[in-house]
Amino acid sequence: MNNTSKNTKILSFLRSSSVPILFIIICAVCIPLSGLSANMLFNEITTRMGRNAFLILSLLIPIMAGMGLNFGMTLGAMAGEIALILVSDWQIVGIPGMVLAMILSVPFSILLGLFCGKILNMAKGREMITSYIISYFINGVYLLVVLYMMGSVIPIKHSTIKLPRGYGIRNTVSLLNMRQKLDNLIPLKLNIPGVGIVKIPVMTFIIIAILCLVIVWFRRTKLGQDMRAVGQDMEVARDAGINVERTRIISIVISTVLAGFGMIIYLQNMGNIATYSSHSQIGMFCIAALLVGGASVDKASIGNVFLGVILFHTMFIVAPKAGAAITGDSMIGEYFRVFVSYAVITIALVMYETQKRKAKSQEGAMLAAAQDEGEEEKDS
Amino acid sequence: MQKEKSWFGKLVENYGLPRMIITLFLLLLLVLCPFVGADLPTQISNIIARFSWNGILVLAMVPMVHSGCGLNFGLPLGIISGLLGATLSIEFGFTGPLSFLAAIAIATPFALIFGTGYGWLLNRIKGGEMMIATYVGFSSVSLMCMMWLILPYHSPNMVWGLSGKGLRTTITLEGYYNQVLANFLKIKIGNFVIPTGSLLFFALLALCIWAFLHTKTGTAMTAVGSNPVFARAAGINVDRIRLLSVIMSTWLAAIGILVYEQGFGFIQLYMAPFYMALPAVSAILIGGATVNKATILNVIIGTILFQGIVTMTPTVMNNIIHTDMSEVIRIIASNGMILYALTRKTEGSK
Amino acid sequence: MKNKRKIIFRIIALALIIAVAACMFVIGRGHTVYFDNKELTGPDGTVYEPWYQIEVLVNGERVARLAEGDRGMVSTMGQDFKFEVKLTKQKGGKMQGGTIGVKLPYSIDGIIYNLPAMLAGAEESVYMEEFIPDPIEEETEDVVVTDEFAMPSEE
Amino acid sequence: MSSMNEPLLEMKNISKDFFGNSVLSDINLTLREGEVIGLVGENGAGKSTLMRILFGSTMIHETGGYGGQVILNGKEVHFSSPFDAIAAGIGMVHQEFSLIPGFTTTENILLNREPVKKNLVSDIFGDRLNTLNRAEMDKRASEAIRLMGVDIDKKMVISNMPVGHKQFTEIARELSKEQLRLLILDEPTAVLTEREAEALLASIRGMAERGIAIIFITHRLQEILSVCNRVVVMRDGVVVKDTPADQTDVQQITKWMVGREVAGKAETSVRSHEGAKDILSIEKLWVDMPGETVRNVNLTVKEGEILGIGGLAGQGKLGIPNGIMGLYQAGGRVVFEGKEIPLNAPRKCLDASFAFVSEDRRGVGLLLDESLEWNIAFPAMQIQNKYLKKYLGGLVKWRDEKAIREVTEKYIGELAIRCTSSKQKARELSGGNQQKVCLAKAFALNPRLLFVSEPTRGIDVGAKALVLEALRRFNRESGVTIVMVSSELEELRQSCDRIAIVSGGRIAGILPANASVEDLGELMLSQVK
Repeated sequence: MNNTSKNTKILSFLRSSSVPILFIIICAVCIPLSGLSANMLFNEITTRMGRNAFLILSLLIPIMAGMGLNFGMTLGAMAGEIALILVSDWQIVGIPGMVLAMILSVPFSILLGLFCGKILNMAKGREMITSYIISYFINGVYLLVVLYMMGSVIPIKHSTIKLPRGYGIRNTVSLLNMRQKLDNLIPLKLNIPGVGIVKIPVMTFIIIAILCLVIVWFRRTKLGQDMRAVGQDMEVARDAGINVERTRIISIVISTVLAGFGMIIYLQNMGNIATYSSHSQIGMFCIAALLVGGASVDKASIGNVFLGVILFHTMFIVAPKAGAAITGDSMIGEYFRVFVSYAVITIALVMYETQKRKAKSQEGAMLAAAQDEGEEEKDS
Repeated sequence: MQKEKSWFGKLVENYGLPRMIITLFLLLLLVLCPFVGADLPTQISNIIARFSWNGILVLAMVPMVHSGCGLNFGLPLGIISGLLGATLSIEFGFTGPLSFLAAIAIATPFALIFGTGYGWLLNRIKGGEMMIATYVGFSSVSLMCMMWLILPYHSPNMVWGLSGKGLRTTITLEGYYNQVLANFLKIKIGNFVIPTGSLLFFALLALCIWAFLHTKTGTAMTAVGSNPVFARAAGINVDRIRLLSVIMSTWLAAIGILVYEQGFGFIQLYMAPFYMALPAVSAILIGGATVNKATILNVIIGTILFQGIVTMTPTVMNNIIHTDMSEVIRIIASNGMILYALTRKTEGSK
Repeated sequence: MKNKRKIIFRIIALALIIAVAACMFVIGRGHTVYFDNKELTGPDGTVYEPWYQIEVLVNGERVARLAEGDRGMVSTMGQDFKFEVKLTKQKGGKMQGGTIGVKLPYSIDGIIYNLPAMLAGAEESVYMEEFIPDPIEEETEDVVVTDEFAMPSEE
Repeated sequence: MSSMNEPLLEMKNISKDFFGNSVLSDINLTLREGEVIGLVGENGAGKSTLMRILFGSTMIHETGGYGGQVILNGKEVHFSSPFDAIAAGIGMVHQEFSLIPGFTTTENILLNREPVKKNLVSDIFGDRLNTLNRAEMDKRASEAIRLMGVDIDKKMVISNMPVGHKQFTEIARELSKEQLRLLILDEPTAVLTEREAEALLASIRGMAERGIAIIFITHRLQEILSVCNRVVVMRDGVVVKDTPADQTDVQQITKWMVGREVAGKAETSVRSHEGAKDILSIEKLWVDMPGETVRNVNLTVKEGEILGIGGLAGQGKLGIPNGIMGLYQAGGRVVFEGKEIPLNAPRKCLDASFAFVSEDRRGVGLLLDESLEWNIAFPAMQIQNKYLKKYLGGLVKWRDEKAIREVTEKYIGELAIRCTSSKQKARELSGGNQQKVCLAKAFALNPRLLFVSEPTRGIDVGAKALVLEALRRFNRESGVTIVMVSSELEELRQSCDRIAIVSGGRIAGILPANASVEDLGELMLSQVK
């Protein structure tokens, strides 16, 4: 009896962490094939950790509030981009530029978050597909603002970021004078034996660490407790007097604001804004990374974020090279990593839905077992 | 006055406010057309042509909506079956109109296989269909991106000239089935062109769906979508009906993309099928369908309205404000329409 | 009472954020400073001869080594700008040096300093000039990629 | 125990009607500090409605309020929501758990009433960013658990708990409210094991000693006698008896609960089918229907009879037809005319010419968004290929709209369904007419055995009579065996030949329909779980 329960425990552990395990295997196979040096790999991963972790952390709070994977984090990314475009037109550079952009992005993010939260409250039970469509819808509004209103309604001075026709923003906006200013604020180069010199973006990591602490702290607040309650059972929470709708909206607003900050950190590392495409894939990659870290639609932790960044981005770095090594075509690897991102999300969604149904069918089995036991007792 | 208002209110209620706005917008565009110097017959021909390309893709939504599987965001899966049919037909050396028939014939088994797997999956995750359908579509498209490179295609018309392997991103259909339906019984009066064959083909498939919905199984499908518990209590195998609907949708999508290609003149591979689901979804919603109710009429109206907006806005807007805002308008309008449908309370579903 | 305290706190927080933002506007203003080692004729007819070579150092890092007629540049943040120059009068000549501090005008993005004039102690209006970027850039309209949702346009 | 000072709660002349249907009239109830009263009555006697009024349920407001006065501590109160009632010191433990599954006992006890610590951030962004004071939460939870007198683990997560502990968590939550003066317990022992129930009763006594007044609703009469000071018996919306508990016994209470002037015509139609063959036999049936669990039911149905299945709500009577028809997971053996019918396969039952009229009209019984034609013809079309035209040698089975309309018109006439046309949407009909559509749907199948579940629930008196008459006629004229499940004993006695009473998920006994109400009532309460 004891043995079987142990076995089922191991099995359920394997099932719940099947995605990370699968990724460890993929990475283990691809790393040697890719021929990348340990030094390069480590440097890439630390860079990407600094670049993406903040963005992915922004997904945690809506999951806590039971709203699933927030595909609407793209909204925050757009707010961050708009703030950065304006700041870069005002020629505010370096760290002050970033701080200003963050402050500036907050009102945009809050507005978009309120909109998104309101809509999601109208579409309870299908939050994910709705937030996904919202991201497209707001993308349209973003285009309207950036492509038509900037330069005509919203003053844009510099011709370097304006389209030659006089309004609208160019395809790329350079952030050269902000590039990696945060990452290099406290320079640190670690010499790891066997790996070589690894550059650590210390300040970015400190900010990420602070955000982690804030999230941990947030879970202990009344609001955090309410969100967990709402996430688990809306009706019970409502009966207890919690304002469910408001709580859900707040969770989305917080997520959007954090995503805005995350996008600014992301772009300062990249050193330029791809005005019309930076945000479009960001939601998908962040969600995929989180899921790879072992999170599910209704449960995610800070640990999932970091494990996810490491595994997902290792795959991301090595896949094209490994693909090229196997097939002689580098495009295969490119497509492979896109495929894997989508497949991971698909698998996570399918597992989430099937588990919801499995819980139901177990009750019947228990009843039958109870009756059989009763029969046996009677017989004996 | 009072009476008139209630009449108007009723119309809005029946027709739906967003659809009303879109219809009025399209009418406005048509009225403005001659004033901005655009040629009305050409414009209308354009709308008809685009309708004939896209109609079947929109029609592919109908079976799944009927069986309660929601909007088929997994349309790309069916499109991939169609693309396999198209490329294999060329690879096997079929040319001219025959290549179109061959493409349909080859696409069909793929659609059946993919549709079965897809339907089986959707039956296991009832309630979360739409999100998973989206990602099934995405995953399959990105998987096929690899396949287009790896699969041993040889036809010089399709593979990259330099390396001699891997399919090109766009393949011209000149000499194959370009305009094969459109040219059948084509009517041309001045600038006004009607691709009769394409329209007839659409009509044929629409008729088949209409007829199917009048049969015993079709009735069962509607009932499953309307109230799955009722259907189960009436002895219907709900899962089997849903599976059938998914297969039908997938097959229609496969045929739809072939018809689209014959109008467009090219096969588009790789990431092209990626975002084909959203225009089809918003088209049928604009036509007045909801998440669990759709008719052939919704398909026709929706496709005309959607394609009308898509073709008319660039020309008209360009002429009025000298800016091509059509993209933005289309994105906002079509996604707004989907949002509107998703936030409607749907009783009876689930 | 309790509410009042909250309102005060909120106002303070908001004011603080606005103050930080304003502060960022001031300290974060970026400029591009161009250094010319060119001949310049002042409005009063004075001719400022270029040096054989000028090295410009900012924060101890060399940002430009200018021969006669050269122009160098550096991006900087804030209005207080300090730089060091190392001058050589003629080839093989002795190096002189010194530190110069200037106040950059807030409203100008690109500022050109004519070093010979500046070092000769001319008026600011003489050695300083606004840099106006060439308007003739690639006139080609960028192809704006909007969304992948777009359907392929016809023909 | 009851003190002489003025009562804690007085309810005076309370009345309530739903759209003209009177459900409560002239209820008077007084309750003193530390007093425990047992409130008993059949389902539908008005207990829940009365408690809803007391607890300020919004549902009462939405349906037009109530008549009479509720006086708490000598002052008249009007609660517009349960939160008002809670603030005034009333607590209620519902039958359904209101607990967050992933929270610990402590967190659930203090749900949305957590003690907090202030901090700088909360001064700016509002009180919701106060941090939880875990130490204080633990202390309060312990205190509440101590008051309750039943030991439960403070740190256990609800989803890992046995049901009994969930119930205790709910009670502890009410006790943790400092203002609590009056506690309503709605069938709290229904889910408890015997030992847990004992503990609960002890805890009730303890709470009463501390001065909390308790209203205890249960079907287990023995418990009432052992713990309550007074018993209040309700029937058909009035209080029929209010008596000290030590002056009565179980038999008497049962009689008060079910006793009413016996309708004369009930006995006249009772027939005996002693000699008839067994058309259906059910052995060891279990059904997992939430809230209506069936455990080990054995039952035989005679050909041509109308068998009634009665019992209190939640005892499993609804599970029997739903389980046999495959709508909920079931196990056991069902034999129809000597052939075994596989379970969990609705189609097989329908093929064996069963039909089922579900109690859940809107959820299971109807296609609300489709026409009456579809609703009535659909099962017969699918199961028996009726109303179809066949083309291409049966390959194409086309809907025969004309035949469908004809059959619909026929039943509209026969059952007097009030509608604008046979094309009207089912959603637009009234409850009674919807029920008739459900019957028509079943009749159209020409079944040999018809299960009817709660045929008159939620429909008006006129329609009730029509529905019952239609069923009886269908039985008499077409010789169809009917199994009728209903909560209304009187209705069963009028229509059926035999009545099986389900209690605690099992058949407690089968009596002829003319058996006395008292006997049936006793069976109902015999194995209540």
